[in-house]
Amino acid sequence: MEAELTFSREIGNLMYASHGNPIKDCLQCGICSGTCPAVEFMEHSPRTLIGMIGADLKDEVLASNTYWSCASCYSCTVRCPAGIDIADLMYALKRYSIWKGKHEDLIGPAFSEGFVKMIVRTGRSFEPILAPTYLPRFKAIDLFREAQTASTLILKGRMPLLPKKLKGLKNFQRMVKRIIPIGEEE
Amino acid sequence: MSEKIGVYVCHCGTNIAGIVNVEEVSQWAGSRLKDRGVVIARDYKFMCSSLGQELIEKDIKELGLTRVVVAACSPHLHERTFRTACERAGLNPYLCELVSIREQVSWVHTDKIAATAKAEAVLSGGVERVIHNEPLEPLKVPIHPDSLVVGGGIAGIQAALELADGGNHVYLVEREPSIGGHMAQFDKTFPTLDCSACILTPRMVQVGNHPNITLLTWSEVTKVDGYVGNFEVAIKKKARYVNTELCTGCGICVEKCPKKVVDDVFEAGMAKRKVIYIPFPQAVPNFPVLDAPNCTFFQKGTCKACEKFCPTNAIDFNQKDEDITVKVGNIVLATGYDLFNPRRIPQYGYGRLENIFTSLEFERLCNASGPTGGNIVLKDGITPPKTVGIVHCVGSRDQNYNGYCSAICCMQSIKFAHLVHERTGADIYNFYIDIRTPGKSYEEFYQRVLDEGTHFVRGKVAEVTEVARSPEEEGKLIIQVEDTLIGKQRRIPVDMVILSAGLEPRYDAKETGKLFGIACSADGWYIERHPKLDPIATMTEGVFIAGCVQGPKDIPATVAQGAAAAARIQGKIQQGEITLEPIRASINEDQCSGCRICNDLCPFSAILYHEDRAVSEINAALCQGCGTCVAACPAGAISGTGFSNEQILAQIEGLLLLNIDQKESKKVLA
Amino acid sequence: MKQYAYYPGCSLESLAVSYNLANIEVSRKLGLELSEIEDWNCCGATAYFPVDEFLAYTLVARNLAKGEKMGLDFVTPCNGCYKNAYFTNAYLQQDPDLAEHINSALEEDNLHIEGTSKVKHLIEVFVYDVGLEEISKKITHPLQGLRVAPYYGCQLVRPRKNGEDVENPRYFEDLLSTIGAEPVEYYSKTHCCGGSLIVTNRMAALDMINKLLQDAVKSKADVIATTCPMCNVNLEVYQGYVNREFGTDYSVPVMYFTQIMGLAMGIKPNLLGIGKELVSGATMMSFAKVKESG
Amino acid sequence: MNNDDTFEPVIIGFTCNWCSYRAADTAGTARVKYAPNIRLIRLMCSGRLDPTFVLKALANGADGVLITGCHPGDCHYVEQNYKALRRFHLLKRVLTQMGIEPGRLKLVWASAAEGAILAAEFDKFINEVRALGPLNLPLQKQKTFSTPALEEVAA
Repeated sequence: MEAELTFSREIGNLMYASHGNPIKDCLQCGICSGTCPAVEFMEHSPRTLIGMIGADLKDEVLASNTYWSCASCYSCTVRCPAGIDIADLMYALKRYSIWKGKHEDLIGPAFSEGFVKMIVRTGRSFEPILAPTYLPRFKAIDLFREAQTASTLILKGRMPLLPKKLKGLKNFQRMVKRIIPIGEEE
Repeated sequence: MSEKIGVYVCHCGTNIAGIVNVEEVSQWAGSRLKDRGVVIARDYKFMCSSLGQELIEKDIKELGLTRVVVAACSPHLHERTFRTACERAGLNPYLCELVSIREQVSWVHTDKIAATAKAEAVLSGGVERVIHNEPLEPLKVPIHPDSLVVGGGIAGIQAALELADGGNHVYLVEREPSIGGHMAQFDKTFPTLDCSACILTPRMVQVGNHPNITLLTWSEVTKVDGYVGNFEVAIKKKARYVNTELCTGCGICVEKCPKKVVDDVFEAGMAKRKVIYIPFPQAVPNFPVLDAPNCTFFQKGTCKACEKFCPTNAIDFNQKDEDITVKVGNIVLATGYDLFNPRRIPQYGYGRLENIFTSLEFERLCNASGPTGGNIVLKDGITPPKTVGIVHCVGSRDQNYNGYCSAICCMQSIKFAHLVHERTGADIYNFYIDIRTPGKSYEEFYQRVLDEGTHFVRGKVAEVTEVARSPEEEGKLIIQVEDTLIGKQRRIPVDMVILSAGLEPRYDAKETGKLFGIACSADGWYIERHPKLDPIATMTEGVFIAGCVQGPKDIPATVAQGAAAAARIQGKIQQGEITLEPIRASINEDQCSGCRICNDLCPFSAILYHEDRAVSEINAALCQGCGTCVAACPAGAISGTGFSNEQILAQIEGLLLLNIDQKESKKVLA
Repeated sequence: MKQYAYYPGCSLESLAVSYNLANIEVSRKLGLELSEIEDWNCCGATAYFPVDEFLAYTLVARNLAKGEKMGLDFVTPCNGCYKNAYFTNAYLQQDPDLAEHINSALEEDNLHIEGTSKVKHLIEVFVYDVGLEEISKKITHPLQGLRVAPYYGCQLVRPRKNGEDVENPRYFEDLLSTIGAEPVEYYSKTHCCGGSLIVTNRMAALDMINKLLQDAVKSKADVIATTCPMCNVNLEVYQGYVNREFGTDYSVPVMYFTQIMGLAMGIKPNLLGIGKELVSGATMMSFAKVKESG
Repeated sequence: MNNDDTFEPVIIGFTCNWCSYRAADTAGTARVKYAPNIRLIRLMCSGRLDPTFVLKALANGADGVLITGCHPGDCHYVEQNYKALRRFHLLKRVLTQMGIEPGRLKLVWASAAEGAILAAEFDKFINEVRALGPLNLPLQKQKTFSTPALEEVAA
């Protein structure tokens, strides 16, 4: 007897290390929200979001900015009385939303994708390459400040102008492709 | 000579007959198992009915059956019924086997053919097994009329009084200097709010004066030998350094003692006591005890103030611990609980920030006989709080600490809210996950406190901090929490925080359990014989548990268990002797090689080793019949009555239908 | 000379070059050799998991595998890298299926991982492997009177590894007292600095930084000591942003714990990369100087 | 993956009188259904399990043996189920040496309350053994009527 695929199951399947996370054990006690340093910037508190997942409100959950506002500081995870790794849950939701292409509006997804693409290209992270993935979404004034900061950092010798590449880059990229088919544009 | 076996297959109305073709089964047994000794096989609507039982009795008398197998429900239900029936007909009850074709066949299977086949196999297993059954006599052991109660809290007090009033002698052992337990520390009791001490102390005094009670305070059980009806218990009476024969309890020694130390037992660390002290005014017995490790005389060899001023020369610095042994028939374990230590939750600030109290500390704080004379004030000793936060579920319902619910914290916290309201008129916030008030007039009490205007905020407190983020938070304790009912993050500044810490098994519960041969659950509470039908007995005959040792519970439930345990023991004492199921292991000395492998295997130390003859022997009354030693004995010298190798091996053959023609068995197996 | 497989992480080649210098200098003084893993790759920080869980493990595993090959404990000075490495290593150890899956990818790079090597943060190496005892012997210029706010950050202490105190750890304080400095008690020492949000949710991040600086200042700290390049950059580079945003006037120097240790060991500031910061460390350097002249 | 579809394994289950046997009862009372391939033997405790019982069962035609007992820490005889655990691991090795798939032996903890769980474990194990196919031991070929049990009665 195959139970139908609820949203919480879908998400559960996206959490390998935390064995699907015991989301259903949530007591709705709210210690996660009370602990969260970013909660004021979330449309729904972590507790509410877990409740919504349980209620199978898939679209509302995915539309929420909550999981993209998670700083993955794991404060909630260590305090959850039900042993739910909430930070990991937020990661799972991020994955899900990237796959479903939700949230063109936010910087988060673009940043993550850009980041990974960069890694696949060079094997190292390197701000100057990374910047274009998110800067376009900045307001003009912010852009200006970014540039300012960058130049001072360069002067301080804290921002090299050339990216480092891996020596074994080819192997590295083949390795990555074994896991996911991104970085084909190489 | 071969056995004459009677087989009886029960329809249990349609419960069995609905799925299993009972007629076929009985016919099959009659024909296929004939050469295994089955002389008669019947099926009947209700074997357990008096008519059904008479059927068996008649056959035993007329056909001279030597063995009986009944295929019906679970042996846990009717084994005794049919065994008594056999007994009435003059057949040793242990020559009757009951095999379950209801719980384990008709109720769990749907395919009639397969179910019938399995029923036949199960029956054949029973037949093979019963052939090897031996006539057994139930063991009878005399019951010593005296009893031991361990723990002088309200559970132990209740048990002791019930037994003593019943005219039996009781030894009540308490490791603290006075009886009374946690209840003596409380101020009011929920939901009736009667003063804890006022209802407890009369009982304590009764215990003190009762002719049938030997009160052994400042004492601990060190060794338990023997078995139900005949325990031999070694008790260490710790040196009091006060000769209780001479002491009048006048208290001058306490007065004169120049040294004070923090009292972290009775006053929960909220006040100091002298080094020679009487734990609290109403203590029973009312003799002081000298705390040697802290005593100046024991440290420096001078002082002796207490001795100098004692009018009756009762102080005795040379007193030594004394070991005594008592014989008892039954034991009640009522050793209570420990309070969860909130230091384990650093984010709640306990021990780091001022004015954060545990539930027990608060009980002392608002207790008229407590450090502040019952004034609810901040640590400075004068200022009453304007706002108080009460945090529920501290250390309970939390996988990081204790997963279980401590049962009493909700009511306790609501009680605190009322007391604070009554005495200070402060603003009160209760922070809860769920409110649990399952008791007589508990919910009404909750309503009353709601009515008093206490705020109930649904949310598990994230942290308690002194770091202000706004002017109105300055100098306060800030409780950070999500108000889950309105979905808002709140920072609530308060003057005082009370942490309703959960209940935990005693730190040494495991060792104590070992001492008495009883086991702890994963949570650490003692395991009862049956969670619903026998919550006060344990798997060790003659050892009972009462109160919080069995799990968190409130005072009424605790008292009820104390009384229940006493009643159970009373009954046993009345019988004078008790009969034990003769399922026991025994060692054939000729086969025993004296390897002693079995010795350490036995959790009830029922196996003793005779150095002289280099053989081991099993004490039938101590043995609980688990059979581990039987399975382990390399020489096969140990046999278990009721579960012998022969019986089990034969049953295996029966179940696999080795006992009948192969072609046939194939058909049945398929 | 005890050896470690050293994984600096990307930032130590750019934003946190000084951290790298300090780490190597101080380790040498303590008789440790940090032999850098050759041709390591980025561990993905917090940006891989949102894309693919297994990819994240694989990229971390590549570095771990190289470390395993060297037969040395894996040590990193970055909280993010540390958390990724520690748990990936643990998962691979516990879960043969995962290990198999990951190894099938590692084959492409002729690597294989068992998950057998130990993963440590540099500060743990100092406090537990070397020991405060040993460190104190190397202190030539104790930083008397220097009030340091130890900042653990998130991923150094969380998630919980094995029952350690994640709410109120003490070892950083102990280390600071050992080098003669004065660790200050302040509320937010393990609170999040919002590092992973600074790009994606700037306001949230700045708010967290603000709270943190607020507490540090309130506790009269001369300097904040960090154990992570991300935290450091966040607290230092973005201090100006916070001031602009909240009208505050913070100018708290933020230093790497190894830089501060280095000063106490009498290592020349420039060797420790001091001088590259945007918020001048002058106030705290005064303490170090006093010592050097006296 | 079962090569012979008509094959129905026969499984002997050893149960503890205090937990798993009662769990089986619970399953009955709750009318939880499971395959009829398993036949239970009641012991007082999983600690009573003599390794020869398992070997005997397999030698006499059982295709699999299930050992059940109280959860660790819950043993009604304090700690005897740990001994069962030890013997289980030992038996696994013995079976492997004898060339019998160790998968034919399984250990399951079940408290008296876990009827449904135990039933599910029954089905799971039955399917596992079904997948392994019939156990054909040389000893099994010459099954005879004369077992110790018989001789005694004859005598």
